[in-house]
Amino acid sequence: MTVMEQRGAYRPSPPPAWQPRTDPAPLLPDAAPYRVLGTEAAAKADPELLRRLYTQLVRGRRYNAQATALTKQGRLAVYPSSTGQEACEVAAALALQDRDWLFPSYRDTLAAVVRGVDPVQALTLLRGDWHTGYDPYAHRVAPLCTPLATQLPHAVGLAHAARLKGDDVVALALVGDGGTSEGDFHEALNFAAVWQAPVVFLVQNNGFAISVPLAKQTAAPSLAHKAVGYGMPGRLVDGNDAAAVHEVLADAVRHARAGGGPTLVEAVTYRMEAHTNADDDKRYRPDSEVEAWRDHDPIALLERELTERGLIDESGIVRAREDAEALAADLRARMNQDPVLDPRDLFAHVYAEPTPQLREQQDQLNAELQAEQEGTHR
Amino acid sequence: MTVMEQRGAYRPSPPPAWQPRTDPAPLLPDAAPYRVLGTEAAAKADPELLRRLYTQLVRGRRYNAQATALTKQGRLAVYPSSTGQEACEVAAALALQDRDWLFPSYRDTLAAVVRGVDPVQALTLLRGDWHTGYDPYAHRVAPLCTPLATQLPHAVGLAHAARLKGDDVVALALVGDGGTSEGDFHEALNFAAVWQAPVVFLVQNNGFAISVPLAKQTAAPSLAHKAVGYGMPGRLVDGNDAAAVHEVLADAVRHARAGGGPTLVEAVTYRMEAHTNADDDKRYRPDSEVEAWRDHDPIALLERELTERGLIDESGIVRAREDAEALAADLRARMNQDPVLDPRDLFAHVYAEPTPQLREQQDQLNAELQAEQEGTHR
Amino acid sequence: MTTVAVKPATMAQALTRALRDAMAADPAVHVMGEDVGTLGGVFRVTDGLAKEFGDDRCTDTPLAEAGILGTAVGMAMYGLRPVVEMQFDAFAYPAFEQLISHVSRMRNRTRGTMPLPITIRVPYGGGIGGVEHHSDSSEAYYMATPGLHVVTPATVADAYGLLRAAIASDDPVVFLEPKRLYWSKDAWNPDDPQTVEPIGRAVVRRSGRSATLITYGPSVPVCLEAAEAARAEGWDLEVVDLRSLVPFDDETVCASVRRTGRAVVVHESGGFGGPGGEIAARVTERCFHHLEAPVLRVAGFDIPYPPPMLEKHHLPGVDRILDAVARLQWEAES
Amino acid sequence: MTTVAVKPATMAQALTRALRDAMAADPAVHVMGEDVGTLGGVFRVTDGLAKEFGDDRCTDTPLAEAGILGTAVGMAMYGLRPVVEMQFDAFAYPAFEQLISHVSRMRNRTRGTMPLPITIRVPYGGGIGGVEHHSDSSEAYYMATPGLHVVTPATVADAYGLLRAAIASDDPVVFLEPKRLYWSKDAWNPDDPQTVEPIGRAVVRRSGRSATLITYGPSVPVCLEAAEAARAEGWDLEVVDLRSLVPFDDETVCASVRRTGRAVVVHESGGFGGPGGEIAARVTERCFHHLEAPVLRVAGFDIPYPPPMLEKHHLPGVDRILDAVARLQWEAES
Ligand SMILES: Cc1ncc(C[n+]2csc(CCOP(=O)(O)OP(=O)(O)O)c2C)c(N)n1
Ligand SMILES: Cc1ncc(C[n+]2csc(CCOP(=O)(O)OP(=O)(O)O)c2C)c(N)n1
Ligand SMILES: [Mg+2]
Ligand SMILES: [Mg+2]
Repeated sequence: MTVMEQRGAYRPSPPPAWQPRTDPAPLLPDAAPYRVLGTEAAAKADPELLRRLYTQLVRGRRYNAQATALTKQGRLAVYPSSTGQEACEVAAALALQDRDWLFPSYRDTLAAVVRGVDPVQALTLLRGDWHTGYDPYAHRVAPLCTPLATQLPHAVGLAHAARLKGDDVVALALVGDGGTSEGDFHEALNFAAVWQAPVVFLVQNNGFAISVPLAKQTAAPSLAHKAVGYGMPGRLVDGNDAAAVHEVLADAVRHARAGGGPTLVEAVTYRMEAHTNADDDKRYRPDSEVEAWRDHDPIALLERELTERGLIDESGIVRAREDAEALAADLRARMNQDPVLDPRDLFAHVYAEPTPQLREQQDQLNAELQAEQEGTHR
Repeated sequence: MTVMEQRGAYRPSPPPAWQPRTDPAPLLPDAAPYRVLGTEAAAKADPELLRRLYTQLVRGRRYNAQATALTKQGRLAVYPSSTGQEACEVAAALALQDRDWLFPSYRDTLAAVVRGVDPVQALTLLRGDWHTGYDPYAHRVAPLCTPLATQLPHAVGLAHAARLKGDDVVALALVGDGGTSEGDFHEALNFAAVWQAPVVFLVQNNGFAISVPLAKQTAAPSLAHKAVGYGMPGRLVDGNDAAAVHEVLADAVRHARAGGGPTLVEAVTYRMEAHTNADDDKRYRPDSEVEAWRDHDPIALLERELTERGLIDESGIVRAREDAEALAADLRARMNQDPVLDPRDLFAHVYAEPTPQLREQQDQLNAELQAEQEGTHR
Repeated sequence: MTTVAVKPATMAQALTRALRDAMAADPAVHVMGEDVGTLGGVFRVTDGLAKEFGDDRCTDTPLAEAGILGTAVGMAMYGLRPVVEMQFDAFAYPAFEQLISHVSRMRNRTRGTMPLPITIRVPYGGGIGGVEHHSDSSEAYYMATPGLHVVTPATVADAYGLLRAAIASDDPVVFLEPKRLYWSKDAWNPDDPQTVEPIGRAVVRRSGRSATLITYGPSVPVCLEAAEAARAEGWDLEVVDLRSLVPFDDETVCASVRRTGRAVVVHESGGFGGPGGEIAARVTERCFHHLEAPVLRVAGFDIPYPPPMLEKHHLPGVDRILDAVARLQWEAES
Repeated sequence: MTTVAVKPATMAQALTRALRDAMAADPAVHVMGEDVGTLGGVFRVTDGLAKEFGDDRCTDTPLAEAGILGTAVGMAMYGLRPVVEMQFDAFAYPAFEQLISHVSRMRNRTRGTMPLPITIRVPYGGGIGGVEHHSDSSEAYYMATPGLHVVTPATVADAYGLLRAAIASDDPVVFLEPKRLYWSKDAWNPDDPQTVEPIGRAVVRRSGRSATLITYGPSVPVCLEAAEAARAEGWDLEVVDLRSLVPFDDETVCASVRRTGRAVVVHESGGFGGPGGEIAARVTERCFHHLEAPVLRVAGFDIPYPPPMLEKHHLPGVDRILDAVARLQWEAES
């Protein structure tokens, strides 16, 4: 059976014998975001998983704070914080198996870190010494992607390739609410559904694309409603409920792994900080809106659940914080060292072998650098 | 009220106070394509309209045959026939008011002709003497568009501009099933819905994008199901039922005119000829499939209805055919004349004023042409 | 009689002023793009316009560059004069099909009946410490697309004047804004701003006799600095600011090169396939017998734009320009 | 011992054979694009591949060029070697963001750990009577994008050889197929096909002493014809077929120009901002003192590609080439 002969493909037959191949009903998202914490579903959640999520959320929050602090100290060129969105970042990383792939955007360094990428390497792009600081194959994390939504077709292609090779690999791709407006979002989801590729799309709907609120981005009932137009299931989840996001993503990953094809997940969350340290969010949203979301903080939500159910005690909370502090201290210490740069790297990786032209240019730069060192330059 | 403050815009509010702004249910298409002919709905159809549709379908079929014949005689560089799709072409043109705009693709010369464009001018692109043969403002028909789906944002922009100016203008844009896979389709529909622009999108789902069947193009329950993902209504209609297509489009146009925003209409039809005269459809579809669709021919469907209900008699049918022959004869006669070309046109319209560089190049060409005329060229 | 104060202003301020004056002068002018409304743009160039003219005249669009330019095409078809902002150079790439296949061709396609007076503002170039995709010099793509005008200011006054001229033009204009000059200041009189018309005239920014530096946009100040530094080595350099890459001002450029007999083209964009090749070739075609040396090029390397910590090695600086001037075969001088 | 027949074959056939051999040799090679499967491509270049290798090795994709190239990026990340077909030159534009921002940069971005061995086949150029958007020469865009190789064959043998080399390359290669040469025939031995490696070597197609025509792809046969015609006027023209625009073979080109002292660059692409500027500039930089005349360019006009009935006026033909040769300042000759 080729990938084309699978379920879900939409074949026309002449009216009046019209028969849609796919029943749209199961593809439509629920009317309200799915929640676990504070609901009956929480009782069924694995306590070990909840504790793991909690530890990572606390680490993640601290990581965000530390990275933002590093921008103030001039140690990072820019930082797009995921403060407030840690539940999505953490759950995305934990929903995957080791052999799976994660496709992060520029805002998702935290997900990469949770997946095992060294935080210093995850931040290399944003520090500015190179475009990617880690080997994507080491932890199966694609390079952080800046051009919005362009990473989504990559995830589809990789998942498709893995499947063609017979490998058990799922790709999870992250994108923002703003990114869903790009043509690449559309094309990626369509390819994924037609190919029934094992890929999961997680839209972190944090309410804004820089200054532009969701109301100017889409008129859809929800972003998850876009799924039916591709013939894949759409799921809507409370993006601040780490247990819910994890469950929905884990389900989608399982579904993809079993050959069921792609899923679109919209996680409703909120960007608590400005777009990046360079942004001034006072220009486009009232403090009161930000404040309202504090009541729905992902860490507080999970901590409340864990505490109420006696799954964590004060010492557990302290341990999580200490662990987070250790991460921050290590990050601070290492980011405070100047990276060692070699300008000759500029030419080394443009092609497998530098072209004759690049070799000439490298010679020119070498000569300039030598002259500079010897003080003989102009 | 600015366009942004209208209904349909999707605003996030923090969970748990989740409230989708739009109810998805009314946006979803029916499970089967809407039909009028041969159903009870036909009784409500305006007989005058049905007769008008019929005359135009017959003309359209003849026009298609004539244009195809012209390719064989070398009078057209290429012709993408709309044979089998005349109901969509005709209904699209007739559903609009004079002040409205039509945005055709390369296959939609017939819709342009029905709207009033001189057939010779409509075919200029395909004959090859210029890229557009008619003044788009004369009949409010945008130039035939070849890069797939790229005309859709134009339609949105024009409709939006008209609305901002307070003009009562609706834009109707045509696109194929293949074209729905392009990013521009997605971006156009999203802009239209966010801006609540008075625009109607008609997808002629003719089963193929050149050789690629719909099953390789999408896994969606129907193309009309894409609408909900933008927050606009999706309608599914039998594209060979001219009365049904006209009704659905006229409804959508009315809805748009009244400020209700855009609609996506999928018309299920079938391309009876090869993609163009240069294509060989034997390579990718069995004759039997084409034959099966002959039973659902748009002209036969309407003719049956008109005849059964006594709305047309033999002389009416003959008159329609004579009218069609007259069109064909005129087209043939005029297309058999060589167009008068002026090579200096190459430079005349690149900019409002030719740049100094273009003036130099024009001089060069002039000199060459003169030398050629005088026999003094190399 | 009131005396008008000539005060220092930034290029960003002059651009804002140009947009505002154009919008006030013509209700057909509409500004659109990502974050151009409430936020005033990530570089604040559209600051205050939504407030002054309303959201329908200065519109935050959905996040989709092809959609932005594509809808602008439709708006222009209906008689508006859209001014589109692409947030950064590299984020204009998704709009290339609309740009190449429609914006640049609609007038020609329709024998002049459907002109598209669209201005496409593209912040471009490096030197601002931007991370990947925030520092591209994409002018070669625009130059290779017939039907577009391509202009770029290097001074505060030109920023105003060229932007007004671009918006007033009945042709599509790609308006390249040198990011690192946004906050450069010049004495400028906002109460007597001048438009720069017609589009297509270069200007001699500094007269000199030894050789001509042909440049534009972000490299103009660098060339002026190089010209100052060159005095120490006995070279008196002329600096030509092209201002318009399309149309190209052969007259001004060639007059200068014929005077000096030597030329170096300077730009940030990669050298191979970049603007400098065209410029050097056409100058050579026209001034061959006046040239004492081949026209040389000082450009960015032929590499993807480097990360911020390495960009200083990539950008053409004073030293690299002077090195090129030194290679202009002065021995041949009598 | 069997004697192998050297039979006439078309360029399209040689391309098909190259794809087939590459697919047979390496299971990582996947062909994908619009209509490449069942139909065999609109130019039939992929004819038979889906049948022989299955739909998963030769895949009809949904109709979306950015999606095609974007998914190919992901497939290459996973170790495949996608060969992507863009149906026509102008329909590659929607994929430009993926091309510029990812395909050309991924290796560099990841310091070499994530190369993208993707071949992008683009039928290009005019002269086939194609209606709007079917005859563009888009090579200037590719040349201006560091990280891509850009090659184009002019002969049947090179079509095979270069395509095999492109697919074998660990770098992304834009493989430009001159549409009007698809059905050109050469004697060619499909049973002993040669790859052309390394990518980046030009070839002298005709030796001559008077001047060098520097050209590539669809203009090579035109230049060879011009060279024949030139004999009547007493010029013995050398014709250099670049084959690879990136990397550029300065060595072969400059050796020729130093020998002849005169050069004309010939291509269909528009002149302004086109490949000829780069070529003329770099030849002049390197051969200045060998030049008796400026390097001239014969190119398409700086206009959108004309409708079929007018294309003959646009395309550089023999006369226009000879006119340019005549302007190479022969008076200066002793
Ligand atoms: C193609 C493209 N266009 C524009 C940008 C500039 N830009 C960076 S982030 C951003 C907003 C993204 O919003 P969203 O997708 O919601 O993600 P978030 O920042 O909220 O995580 C914009 C416009 C970009 N990176 N890529
Ligand atoms: C952007 C773009 N890519 C590719 C093509 C080449 N092409 C022309 S028609 C066509 C198939 C279109 O199919 P569909 O949208 O279903 O319209 P139909 O031809 O069936 O009317 C293709 C691939 C094109 N015109 N534009
Ligand atoms: Mg967001
Ligand atoms: Mg179709």
